[in-house]
Amino acid sequence: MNFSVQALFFAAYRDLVGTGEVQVELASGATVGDLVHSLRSRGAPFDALPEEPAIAVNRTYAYLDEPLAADDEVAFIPPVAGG
Amino acid sequence: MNFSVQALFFAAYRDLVGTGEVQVELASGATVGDLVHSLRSRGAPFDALPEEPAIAVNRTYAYLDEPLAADDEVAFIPPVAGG
Amino acid sequence: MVHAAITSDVIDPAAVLSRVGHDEDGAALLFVGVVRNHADGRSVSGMRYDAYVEMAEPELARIAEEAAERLSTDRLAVVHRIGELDIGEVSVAIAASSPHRAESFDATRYVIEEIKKRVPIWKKEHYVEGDASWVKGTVPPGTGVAEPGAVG
Amino acid sequence: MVHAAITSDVIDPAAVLSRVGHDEDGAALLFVGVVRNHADGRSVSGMRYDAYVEMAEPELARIAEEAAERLSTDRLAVVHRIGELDIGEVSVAIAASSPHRAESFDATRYVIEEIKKRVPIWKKEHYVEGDASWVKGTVPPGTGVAEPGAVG
Repeated sequence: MNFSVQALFFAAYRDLVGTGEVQVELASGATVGDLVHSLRSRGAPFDALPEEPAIAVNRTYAYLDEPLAADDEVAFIPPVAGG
Repeated sequence: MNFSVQALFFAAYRDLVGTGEVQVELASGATVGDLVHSLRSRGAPFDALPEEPAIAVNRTYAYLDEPLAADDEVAFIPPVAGG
Repeated sequence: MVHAAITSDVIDPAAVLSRVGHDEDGAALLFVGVVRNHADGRSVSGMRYDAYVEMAEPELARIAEEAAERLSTDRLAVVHRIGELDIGEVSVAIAASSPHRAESFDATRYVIEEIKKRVPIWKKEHYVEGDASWVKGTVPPGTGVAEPGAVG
Repeated sequence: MVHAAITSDVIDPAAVLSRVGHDEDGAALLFVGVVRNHADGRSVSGMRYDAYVEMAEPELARIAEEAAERLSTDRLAVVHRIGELDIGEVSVAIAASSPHRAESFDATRYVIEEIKKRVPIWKKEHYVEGDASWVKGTVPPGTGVAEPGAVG
């Protein structure tokens, strides 16, 4: 069964894709890596995202093999530069 | 020829000798060590001073073998504890 | 009490310092990060700070708690600014106090180093020439990503 | 401009911090030393600071200049209080600013460590029980004296 998650883009990634937020529908069992792949295969501008970006799922850093669930908040995190 | 210097006492040393300042007459060629010896040989309360105290001559730290001159300001410096 | 916040208001460093201190403490330390007028040889006219606020605030709070553990007191406060900042404006202020000074130095340093590594905040430099660019950052730990993902 | 002073007035740490800072600087640090309510397991009610002011002020200025060299800026200020202080009152405030943070941390730390080693200042702890004693100090370098001279 398919489910959808919310992808968020910040800073350089937001500039790159031209939006801060996209809904993505994924197949059952999809991981963070699958979401990245699915977005990039939409073509421009999403194919400009890195193949292996840093990701946070529900506001916690996550690995690319982490499974996703319905309504997860999946943030694409460019290299951070606070301070 | 004799000359005199001004000995200063601070903090614990001042408490010890009961005064902040004493004029001391010394023989020509006298060193810091001679001044300390001369003062201690006056007896109480000066004999309570250490044999080898830290000393500053004219506001600069000095060794016990440093020669003194007329009107030098010779400070007896207890272990310091600023901050 | 440990305090951590992201704000779009001007930061008053003295107010952050006043959040720490205790009769048991002999030392207090305040670190202030400021927007400077140069970077990598270029003249900078200002800086924009963006954050993933919903995540940055709890991440900042976690860092503050970790630092408080090193400090062995709960007298630690950190405030990070977001938005458009001029040269000389305060981007971050961190204060800590402890019975002895070593712990305050250590905890304050820890907070600023960890902010730079882990908190989802980004900054865009505006140059005097009129252009702007995102400051090269650090890939946060915990993502399995070793190198900054090449963009494009 | 490097600033170093001994004062019998109340120290305002924010005023010391405001002596540093520059458009080129991305970091400022403020260290505050405070009279705490305990020492070596005893309850302290206050502290008296004495100084050989005529020597302490130039010695403090020398330390500030050395720290400014480490800092590679002249944005460094240090003020040390003397007289009778209550718990929580500021005994010393040290501020530094620099383009990058490491130098400000290093310079500030240097100043407080050197003050404790070299500046002719002494403190007498007043205990809650009513007695008082001089705080065990450090023999300054440059005197040839290795150990604290035994008194008595």
